[in-house]
Amino acid sequence: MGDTRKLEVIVEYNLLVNEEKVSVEFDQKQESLKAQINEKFYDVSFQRVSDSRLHINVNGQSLNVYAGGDDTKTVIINGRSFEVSDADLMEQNKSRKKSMDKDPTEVTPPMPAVVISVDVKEGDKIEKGDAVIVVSAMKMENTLFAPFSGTVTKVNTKEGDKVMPGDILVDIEKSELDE
Amino acid sequence: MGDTRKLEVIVEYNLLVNEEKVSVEFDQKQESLKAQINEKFYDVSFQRVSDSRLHINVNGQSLNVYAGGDDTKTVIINGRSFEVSDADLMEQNKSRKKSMDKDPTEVTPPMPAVVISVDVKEGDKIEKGDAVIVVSAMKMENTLFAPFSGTVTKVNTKEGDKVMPGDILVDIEKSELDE
Amino acid sequence: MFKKILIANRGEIALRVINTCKEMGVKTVSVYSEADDKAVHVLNSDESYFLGAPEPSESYLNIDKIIEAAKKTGAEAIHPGYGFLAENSSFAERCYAEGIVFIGPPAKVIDSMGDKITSRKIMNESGVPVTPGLISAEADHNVMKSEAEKIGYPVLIKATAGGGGKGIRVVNSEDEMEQACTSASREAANAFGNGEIYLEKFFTKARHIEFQVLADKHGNCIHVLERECSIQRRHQKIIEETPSSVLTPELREEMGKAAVAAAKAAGYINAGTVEFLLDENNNFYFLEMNTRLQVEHPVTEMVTGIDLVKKQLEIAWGDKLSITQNDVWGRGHSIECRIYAEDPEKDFFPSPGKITYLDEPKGPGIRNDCGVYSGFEVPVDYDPILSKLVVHAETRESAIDKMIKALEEYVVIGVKTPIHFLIDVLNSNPFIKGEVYTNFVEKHFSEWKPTSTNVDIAALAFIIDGLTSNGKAKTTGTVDKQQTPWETLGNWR
Amino acid sequence: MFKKILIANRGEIALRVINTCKEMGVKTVSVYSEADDKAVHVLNSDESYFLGAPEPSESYLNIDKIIEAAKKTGAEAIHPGYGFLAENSSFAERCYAEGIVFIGPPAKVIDSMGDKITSRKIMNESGVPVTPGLISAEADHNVMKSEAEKIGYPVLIKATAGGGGKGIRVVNSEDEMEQACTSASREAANAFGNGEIYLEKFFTKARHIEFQVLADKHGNCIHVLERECSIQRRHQKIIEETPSSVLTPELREEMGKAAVAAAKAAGYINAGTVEFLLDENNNFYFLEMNTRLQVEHPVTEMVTGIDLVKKQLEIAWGDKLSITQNDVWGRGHSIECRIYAEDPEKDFFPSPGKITYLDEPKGPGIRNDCGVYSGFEVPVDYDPILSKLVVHAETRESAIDKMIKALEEYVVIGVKTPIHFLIDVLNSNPFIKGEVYTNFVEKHFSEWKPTSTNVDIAALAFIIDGLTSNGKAKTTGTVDKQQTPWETLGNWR
Repeated sequence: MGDTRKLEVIVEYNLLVNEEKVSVEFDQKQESLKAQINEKFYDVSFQRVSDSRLHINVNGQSLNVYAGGDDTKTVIINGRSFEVSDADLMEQNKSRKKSMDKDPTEVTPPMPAVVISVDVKEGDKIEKGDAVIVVSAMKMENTLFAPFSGTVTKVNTKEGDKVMPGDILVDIEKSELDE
Repeated sequence: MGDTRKLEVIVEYNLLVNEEKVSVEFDQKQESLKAQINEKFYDVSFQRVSDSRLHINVNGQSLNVYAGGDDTKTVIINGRSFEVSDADLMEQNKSRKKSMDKDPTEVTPPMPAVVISVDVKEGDKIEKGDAVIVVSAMKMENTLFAPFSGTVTKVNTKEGDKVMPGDILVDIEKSELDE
Repeated sequence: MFKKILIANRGEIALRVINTCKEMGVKTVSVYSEADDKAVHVLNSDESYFLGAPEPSESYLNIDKIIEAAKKTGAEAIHPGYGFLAENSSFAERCYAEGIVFIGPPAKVIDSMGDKITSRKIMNESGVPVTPGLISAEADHNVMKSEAEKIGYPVLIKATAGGGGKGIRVVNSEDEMEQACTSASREAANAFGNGEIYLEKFFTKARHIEFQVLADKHGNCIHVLERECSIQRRHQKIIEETPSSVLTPELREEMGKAAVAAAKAAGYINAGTVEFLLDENNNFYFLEMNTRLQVEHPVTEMVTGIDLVKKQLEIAWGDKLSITQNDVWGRGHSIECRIYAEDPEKDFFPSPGKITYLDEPKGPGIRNDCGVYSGFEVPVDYDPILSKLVVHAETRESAIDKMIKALEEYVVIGVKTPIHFLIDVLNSNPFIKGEVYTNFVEKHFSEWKPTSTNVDIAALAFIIDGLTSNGKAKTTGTVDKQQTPWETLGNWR
Repeated sequence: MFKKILIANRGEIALRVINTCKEMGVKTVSVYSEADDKAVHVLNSDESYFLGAPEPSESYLNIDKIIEAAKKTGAEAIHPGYGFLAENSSFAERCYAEGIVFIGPPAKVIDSMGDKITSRKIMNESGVPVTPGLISAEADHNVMKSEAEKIGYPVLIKATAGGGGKGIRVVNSEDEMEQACTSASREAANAFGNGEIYLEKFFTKARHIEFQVLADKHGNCIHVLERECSIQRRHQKIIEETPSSVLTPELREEMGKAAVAAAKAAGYINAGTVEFLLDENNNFYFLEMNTRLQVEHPVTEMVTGIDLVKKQLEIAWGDKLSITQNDVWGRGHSIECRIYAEDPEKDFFPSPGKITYLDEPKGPGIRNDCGVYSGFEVPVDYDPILSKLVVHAETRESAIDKMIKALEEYVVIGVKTPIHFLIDVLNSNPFIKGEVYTNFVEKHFSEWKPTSTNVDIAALAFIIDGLTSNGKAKTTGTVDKQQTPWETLGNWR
């Protein structure tokens, strides 16, 4: 079995599977491939069944896998869902996203939602953790809190507005104390 | 209601629905149209649900219709299937097909099939109606008969062959008598 | 029988009603909001009527518009489904005033049962045991606190109106009381238009067991067995089953009789549900009565062979119940899992979006009451239920196996679902042993994370999907055998 | 229980077995031919094993290859489904010799029951009435003719082997005899590898009623009620139901006892079916015994709640039957329609091809045992069954309504199907009245043509599909509102 376990044309992928790093080395031959992940070897054959469905055979076991999405794909195997992306590709795009990732201090809804109540107005002084806005999605309420203490400089929304993740609903100027 | 029943921009289609001629005059406005077929008026609104599925509302009645195919489409409404084509378009293409349509005298299978037995050989004299070839599709036998009397000039198939509609399985030279 | 009815609801439950109507030869009228012009209920009814903007107040909660829709389309009756106007007595009243049959109980019954306080009183008087707690609504936090002191923490703050897990808070100690009352009251006001709340004992280890009842206009009332609905998250049921694994035939009979007594005491007509808490010592307490078709009604249909929607229509039409208590018996075991658009890793937070791919499980004994399809955009405006997956098998053990298989074959791409979580629950020892209490999720699954099996396979699938994606957009893709990794991979070395 | 079994079949029945195996925790091995590398049984089993070319002799009928597959994959048992090797005693024998469990009766029982002549003799001897006709195979047309003269025309020429409507011819008069014998014999030889034929009385107005039986290895044998299978075309069942509308409880008991007696006389083990003809005077005659799972087994499962495949595995494993005759009772009514790839306008001629679009009916009480999917190419090499649509409802009337609704929602594009025809049959007076005899299709539907309702709508749909086809290839199309007819129509004036 030794020889069959040597990969000939090696392609390497660094993937993120549910935030876990997975490095895959593999060698493709038409509708099959041999791969190595960490210390494990995989003999895989595959065929596409439809746009979202693949039928694969991994070390003799037959599996239906479903994949959808663009850069980050949702992969579903036996009812279990994985978010998979190409870590190297993500690395390249990271700089763009940095500003957002770095500063988790905005008042923005975690999902598309409707504004139920705005509990602050321009000029209000607020403490970190104060309730600022209540949004509702699919009938479930979610309170957005002040990420730091400061003064409300602008309210960008009103009751009944539909809002999206990334929308900054309230601008807050940090108070000196907090820094 | 008089006014609403006047079509403004009239487009006319001559269709074949299950071999029945249907002339449609209509006037489209975005996602709705008004149509006249014979003496009947139709107020129709519609939206596409998926590649093969439309949801239409005809004179207030809501219907799911499914359509697939290219020139001749299969249209399915409430479990009932219709073959629909554009009669004018078909007319244009007719000349091409004429030779085939005009001469329904070939030994060809009605559907993709496998040859079970060849009951004639080159040089055989045969009578109109003689069994010439037996084909089988999905385990059902179908005997192909001689379309006229004559002499077998060539057998183009053998037992076990997969054959398609249009394949001429046996060439027959018409006998003088028959003409 | 009615010639035409209107369904004042949307999604899976509207489709459920349409299905039975089609079989009965009853024409259906759907109503819909702007967000729902391609929703399943619109696509499958005989007619549909546009209500307005997505906001419930402009559409599914708008009584005037719905009555107008019924009048314009000539619908003789209205089926309210569950949620929205199903337990709104003004709506039932209005239907009556307009000469339209409301497929449900009389308005005054909705009122008395919808108000948890009134219903607690009625049950008390007719000898049905109720949970310890207040018998009147209370706005004063201090009264709440002293009552809680009396019966002991933890307690539940509950909206007197509504249901569906909204307007409910568990309070573990005095200092949590004030915020809980405020937030429960506001949520209730938003959801039901009524912010009144009260307090009752919170049982940390109890089962939620409910009985389906059917009552006609001629004084006949029967129960149609129980449902075990203890597995809840955020006070909303997610797994239901029947029969309950702890009900002996004697206890079933006793509780069934109590359920019928409760329905009779309430003057109930049509299909309803009497909810009980069953404590560890097999004492049961009346919790509330739901005056409508229940989300989880399919499990009852699976084991009894009775079409509950058909019964609703027959009762509303004025028919006598065609079955007696003796005709009701269960066969086998049925389980329902609710498939929501939600993220089980993030406290089941809703996850609206477009369903880009959907593959429903199929096979003998599998039923999926589904309100969405591939390509449907799940609106942000309504409850996030996608479907109810239901199985029926000879035994509880087989039903669990069948449900796990069905969940494993259920594919939803585009929104998050709790499918993975549900598989783990069904596979868990406490569930298999039937040790299901209302604190089940908190106790056994509060720290739930997806298992990491098949991570390698997921990585391989990602790669293979990329390698073969040229084949996409054909109905069935085929792999281009000419391709080499060099041509197809964007990121090799 | 077995850890792993092989399924020596394809399509819907292989998937049916896989479904039960998954629920039982039994691993499955599929076998497949070149034509089936994307067939449902391959996609859904735990492992699959390639057999060879599409021709059945190279694949699903190739005993050596199938045994090899079982050995290489470590399968302990083989489920044969129906058709192919299901009633091949050499195959059962070979399994036994190789130490593999054949999930079915012993080889000698297959032999005696598979040979219609031997089975007629056995039943005769054990007091089960058989149809008038020959008790031995006959190759001489003249003997056939004289026997036909004796019992009177019409008669049936029947292959002594096989089933499924193959190798059967009705002979109405002497001059048809010769061709009928030749063609029946050849068809039988091709289908079953045995061209022997015999003759029996053809009842022009009779019902085909069969009883499901279950027998374990410990001498226990029960029947699991009847199926009414009179609606046939080309001697193959297309609509089956249970219960039969003509069986009184007394007649059911009498025929059930005869079925059990027949199974016992045959030394039967596992699931089997005893077929009877029931004439107009309620006399019944043994027709044949099918020594395998029946195509129409789902209707029995729907009304009895019993998983017959599970029972087959349990019996093959050596378990005692877990139920007695008293545990068997039906609830409600179930109907099955077979959906073939065939053209009902052209004498049900097969219509292979690629399924370009498939939408299966769904809803409470609807089961579709389906062997195809959107994008699947239906092979020309095998039986043209696509799926078996099954419904279950409280009464026969409701079941008919449910089936009509389900058929109306069943969409298949790419191959012809009898869906339209089936709707018309279910809507017909003789069917509704239960006047179903084996000549039903000939008598009432021989001149069937599609109805012309909705022709105008079909024309409009054709036009609208063209107008909106720009929206295709998106998951949900939207209409481009900029378009005018001038831009989108190829043929206006």
